[in-house]
Amino acid sequence: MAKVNPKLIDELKELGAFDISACYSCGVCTATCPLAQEGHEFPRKIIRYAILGLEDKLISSTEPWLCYYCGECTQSCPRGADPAGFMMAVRRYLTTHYDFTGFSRRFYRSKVVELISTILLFTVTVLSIYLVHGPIILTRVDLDSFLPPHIVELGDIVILVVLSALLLTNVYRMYRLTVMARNIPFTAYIKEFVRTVVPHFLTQIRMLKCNRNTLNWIMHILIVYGYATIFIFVVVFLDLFQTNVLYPIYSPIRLGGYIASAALLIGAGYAIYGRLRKDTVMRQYSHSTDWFFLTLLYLVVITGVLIDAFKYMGLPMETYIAYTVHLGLVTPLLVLEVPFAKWSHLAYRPFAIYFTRLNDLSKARTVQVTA
Amino acid sequence: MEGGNKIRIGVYVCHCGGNISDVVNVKKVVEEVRKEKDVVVARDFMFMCSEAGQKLIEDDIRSGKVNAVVVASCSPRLHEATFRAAITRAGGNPYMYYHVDIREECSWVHEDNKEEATNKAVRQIKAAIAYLRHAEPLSKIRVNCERSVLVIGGGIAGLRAALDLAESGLTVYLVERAPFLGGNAARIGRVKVFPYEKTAIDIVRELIERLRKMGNVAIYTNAEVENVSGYVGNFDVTIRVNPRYFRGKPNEYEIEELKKICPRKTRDEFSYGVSERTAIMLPPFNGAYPEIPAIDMALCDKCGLCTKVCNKVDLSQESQIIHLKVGAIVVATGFKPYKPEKGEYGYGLPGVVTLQELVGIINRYGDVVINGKRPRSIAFIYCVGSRQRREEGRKANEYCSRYCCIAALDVAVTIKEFLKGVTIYHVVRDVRSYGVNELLFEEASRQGQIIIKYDIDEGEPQVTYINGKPIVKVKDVLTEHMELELPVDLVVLVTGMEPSDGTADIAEKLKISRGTDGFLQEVHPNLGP
Amino acid sequence: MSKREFTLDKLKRELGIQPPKELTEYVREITTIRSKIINCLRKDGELTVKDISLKTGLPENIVFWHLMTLFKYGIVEPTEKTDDGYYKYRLRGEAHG
Amino acid sequence: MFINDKPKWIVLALESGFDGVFVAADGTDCPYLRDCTERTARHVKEAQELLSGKGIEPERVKMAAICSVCGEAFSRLINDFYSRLVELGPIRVRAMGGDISQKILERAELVQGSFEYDVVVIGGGIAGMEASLDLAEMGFKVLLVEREPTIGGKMFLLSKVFPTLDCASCISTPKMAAVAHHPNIDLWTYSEITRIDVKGRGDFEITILRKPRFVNEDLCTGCGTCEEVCPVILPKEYDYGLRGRKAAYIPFDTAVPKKAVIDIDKCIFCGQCERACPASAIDFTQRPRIYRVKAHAIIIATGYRLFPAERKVQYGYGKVPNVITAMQMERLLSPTRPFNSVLRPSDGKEPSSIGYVLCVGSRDRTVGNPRCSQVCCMYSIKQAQLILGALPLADVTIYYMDIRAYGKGFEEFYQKAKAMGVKFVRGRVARIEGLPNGNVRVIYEDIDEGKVKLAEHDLVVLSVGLLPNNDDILSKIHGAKIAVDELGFIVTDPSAPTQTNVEGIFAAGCATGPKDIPDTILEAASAAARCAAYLRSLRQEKVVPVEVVANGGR
Repeated sequence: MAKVNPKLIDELKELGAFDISACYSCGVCTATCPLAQEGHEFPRKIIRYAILGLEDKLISSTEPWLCYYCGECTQSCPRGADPAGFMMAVRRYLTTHYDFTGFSRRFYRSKVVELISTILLFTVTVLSIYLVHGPIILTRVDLDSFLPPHIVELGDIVILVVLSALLLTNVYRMYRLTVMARNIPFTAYIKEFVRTVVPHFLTQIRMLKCNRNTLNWIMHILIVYGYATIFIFVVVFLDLFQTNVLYPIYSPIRLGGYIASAALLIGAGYAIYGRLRKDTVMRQYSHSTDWFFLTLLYLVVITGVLIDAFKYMGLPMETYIAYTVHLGLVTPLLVLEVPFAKWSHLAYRPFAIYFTRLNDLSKARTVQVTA
Repeated sequence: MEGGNKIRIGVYVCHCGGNISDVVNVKKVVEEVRKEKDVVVARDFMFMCSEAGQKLIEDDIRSGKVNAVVVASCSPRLHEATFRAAITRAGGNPYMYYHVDIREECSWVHEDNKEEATNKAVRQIKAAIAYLRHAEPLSKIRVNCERSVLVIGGGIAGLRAALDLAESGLTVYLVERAPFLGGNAARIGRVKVFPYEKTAIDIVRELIERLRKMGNVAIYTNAEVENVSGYVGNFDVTIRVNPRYFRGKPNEYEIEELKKICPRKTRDEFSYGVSERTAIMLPPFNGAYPEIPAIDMALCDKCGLCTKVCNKVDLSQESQIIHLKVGAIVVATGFKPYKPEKGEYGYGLPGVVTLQELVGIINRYGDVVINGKRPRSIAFIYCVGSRQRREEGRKANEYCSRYCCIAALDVAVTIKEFLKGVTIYHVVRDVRSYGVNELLFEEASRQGQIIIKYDIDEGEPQVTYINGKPIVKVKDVLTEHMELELPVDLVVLVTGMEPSDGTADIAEKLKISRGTDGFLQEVHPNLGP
Repeated sequence: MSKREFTLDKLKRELGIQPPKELTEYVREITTIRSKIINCLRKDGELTVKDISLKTGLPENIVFWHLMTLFKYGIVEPTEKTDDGYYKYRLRGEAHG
Repeated sequence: MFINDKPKWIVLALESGFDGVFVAADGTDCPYLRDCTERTARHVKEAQELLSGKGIEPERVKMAAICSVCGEAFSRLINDFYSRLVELGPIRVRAMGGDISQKILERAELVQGSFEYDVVVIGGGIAGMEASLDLAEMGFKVLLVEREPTIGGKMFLLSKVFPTLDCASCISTPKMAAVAHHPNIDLWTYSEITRIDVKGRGDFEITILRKPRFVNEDLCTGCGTCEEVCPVILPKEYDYGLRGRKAAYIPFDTAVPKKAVIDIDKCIFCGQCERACPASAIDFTQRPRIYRVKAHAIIIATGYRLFPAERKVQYGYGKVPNVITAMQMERLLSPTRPFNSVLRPSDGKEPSSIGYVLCVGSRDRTVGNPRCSQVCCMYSIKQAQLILGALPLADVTIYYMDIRAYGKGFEEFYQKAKAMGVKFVRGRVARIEGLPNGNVRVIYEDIDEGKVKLAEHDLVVLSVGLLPNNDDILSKIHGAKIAVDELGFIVTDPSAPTQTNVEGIFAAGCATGPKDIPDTILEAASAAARCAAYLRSLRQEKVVPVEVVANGGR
């Protein structure tokens, strides 16, 4: 006997599922969805959970993460209930539920909180740089002495550890909430991890199953790889990346940086453009957190490019300022978005596929045992 | 064509587009009857009743080939008149005609035995031929017809019919059993009638007002049809008008006193039993007709208290018998809502009401208050007393009552407008918001009202109680047949329609046939609905 | 009758109109299809839609549409049904294209 | 701006292919002419009148005063105008279409004389016929105008009617005959209303174009010889294209009047019909005739038009040959069926598995019709029963959301279909695909099981919804505007459901919303009664006062 919570739907509406009440459960969305598969039908089933207020059912579903927001369901919905927007809202809802700190909930509920936090983090970072920075040499561009790499490296590592801890805790909570499998051997866990999380993280291949997502997929891949490249440069090769040496254009570090930046600019630019134009179904509504994420990302890339440009133009002061602003923006991008907001999907999506697989295996085993 | 002429019979057999010819061998029938004496023409045709088919007959009559006609087709209820008209047009005598029913009587009932069906058709046609051989042409007589109509029932249908008839110049007698006009529609009161902006009571009031302005309408309330005799065009009707026990309209002061004085109390049928009334029945709404109160003698114990506060009360009045002559009768006896049995979906327990009772509550209090509190959640259970399945020992209404889905949605949308926070569940089988009413359904959805569908094969929804609060248990088809528990403050049973008490009575007096559902039977659902 | 002036000629003269070219071409085309089907039936007797389609190279739906039109005008009639649900058709009496 | 030919220029523009004309006039401060705006307005008005005479919507011409700083207003106006034009679609010369008919239309002559009727009934379907007959019986003079060459509307094309399963023709054809013979009814088929002027209370002037059939109705015997010899084969409208008809044709075996008509646009002028006609009835010199008719009341009974199923692209209608509409199935099942049995159109196979897709073009915001069409559930259930009768071995599956069997005897009819073995599957079909073997695959979510399923059928029937068919006629009314709802159905008064907002104009049948045959007949009878009452009130007939027996004293 399932108990119902009629208030659940209101919470989802706050997160962007404005029209979902209009649903009359015809099933066209599910039958249209290129990603719905046997045993994991969505969106209609998820919509029913939400409308009836079956909170537990909703939180234990991995299906919302299997949706890549191609918008076909919304386009074919005879009642105009916007199931795609609803699934997006459910992902926001789930993000707030996986997060144990409660920050996520606050960010999603209030633009003000998000804005203040961002400004706060920005200010703290800029202030810290102000406090720790080395000699400002104005005769030439000398980043190493302005902000020695080992200090940045330290910051990098602190943030990395904290973030990973937070994100992994959230992923673990997601595991607790969604995976019912208790009867599969540990080796299977490892094997499936390698089979699902790794390739999906690397290729995002499921996105291509959507009929009209090819361009989105390209843009998405550009962002992923652009970001990953820079991330590796910054965290692993910071010594080489943040340096006073003027690399020739063909140097892998410089060229790689350029390509990655270009990829990010194009990818994020496409996303912003789409959201402004609102031309496709999937871009009709953007939650404030989407905007924060994209704006921050874009600003980070631009300031990064500026540092480089100023460095090669030999403008020391401009370079230092750009660098400070850049770091000031990077901090909120990493600290807020990765564990608590939009960017957390980089972990949730591949893990959702993994967890779904685990559940399936477990179910198959149960059937085997009983049969 | 005159009697002196020898009889020349034409036989026309209809295929009825397969309805007949799929079973009866029409060609064979034609061959058989052609051999009969006096038969000069025997033909078959896909649709005798069509223009082309009728033309066949007309041509044969015009050319003088035929002076008596047998048509073998469907039931004479459908097309006897059609062919008589065709014969008249061609200059024949419409009564030198015999209509043989070989569809209902042969092809439809003997589908399994084609040969016998064919033989039966042949025999029937031969009999008709024999009849015509001895028939004499009749001629029409003209009978004067009363230009007046009796309308039975003062609900919305009766009011509208009376108004239309009156406006087309006929004299109208409107008879209503209850002391006041308006019927069920008036009781719906202030709920808006989708898709219009008007409320039900507005519509009733408007009709009553217009009707009262007509000079050629006589309205009898508190009256019953006693007896009907006569024939088409000339009915003699006896009406018993029961006394109101009032000699005119009391003034406001007297009305206030009358409200208080009577000691006898009963449930008020106007609010579907939600509130009480006394034996003195006052006009139930503004603009009601007549404006004069009436005393319910079934309840009154003649204590005489009322005569002391109002000198217009006259307990000695007696019923009047009125004889009318009318040309036609319109039966608009309406419906009564299905009354659930005690315990049916928890009916009779606190927090379980019918849709009509809920409407009564809304009209009485302008709000929904159950046990002194506004409900935070309401469940509507549909198809109560409709679409029932036939079971041993239980009366079942198998029909769909057509209006309940829409009425319930309409009420729910109205409630949601003034009770913003309320959660509303609709426990339904199919949402039958046909036509433009689909927009009402959509409106309800968009307001966040929740549709739950149950499958009757998995059992009906159950109403149980925990801590004195009703809980609806239902398996939701839309959510993997999951069993849901809905804790609610109010359960509303969306009850269907049944023929009103007057319907059976009138049907008896007028000798009108009724369908298996108890409602009146029309001539033909499609031809004369 | 031969001297009778046809109203059609009068209309053509008065308005100076000619049927559109596409229309006359269309008519030529359907006449060819029709005669192909009729010839096929005349040669081989009873045939299903598929048989005619194979013999004439016309698509099955076109063959079927024309067969049904020929059926309406009493030129073709169906005979027995094959096991897999297809009817056979033949010319009715003396057919003329 | 003061050239008198100006209105004609506008008309010329529209006739030569433009879909709309936007006249951007000056504001009131024209430096050249003070009354410039008024003059322009007059020209525009004249142009609009000319257009409506030619059957082109006058809304295609719009005028607005725009000055140099009105950029924003201008773009808003032009956008509104554009979207209105999109709604109207490209210009169809409604009268007949095509070049030749245009030339013939120009030969139209105004018939002199006065024509006066009590009522003009527009539309010769079951509603129009019923209303006409009722009024004629009451002694009123009725003119029934029908656009098609035969009356009967859609009902006489149907197979059988629910819930009694008796044949539709048995009800409609006798009525058609009765209409044709009634002394109080004048029947004008193949006639189009080009303009209605509301002049005053009970005073309407209606301009009617009677198109030439090119067949002398008095001589034609309906023998069909012309049709036999005609070499032009076209898709037959009355069979919804399932088979062909000729350019010279008799619309239907049971047509009223049963006279031939020549589709002049598709005629190749071979003259064979004229030579072959045994009654010498063919007459190419017929001209269109224009009548001005006076009437005291109008009943609009223009019925419905089917939702164009090809607009629901996912369902492949028009591309997948074995996806047909329910109206086509209705023809296949009717006694006057176009095929010798129920066969599928791609290769003439007798289908053994048939799927019904409900709510095509209704309850669907993606095609702009959020409403339910009321009749589709029932006609689909009826067809399913008939199919099981005609093809006892066939499987019939109905894909539905809610079965709306709401009328008298309908629920019982639905239960009967279930008992007969018709499968009912809850779930709206999302997509339909054609397979190489001619079969059709439907993709849907089976709501009962919560699973996405693919099912294969020999034939799939789309139960299409109903849309109003009156935008054309309503655009021709001048001097008053009839209120319609957002779909275009006529809005009536809740306490008088056949009365439009314009006094003296009544509506009946599907013109006010989709409805089944019993409801249509009821509404037609009611419209006739209301119309009769109105006509009598015009004549100010004396009513007989009646003595009200005091009911409890007053």
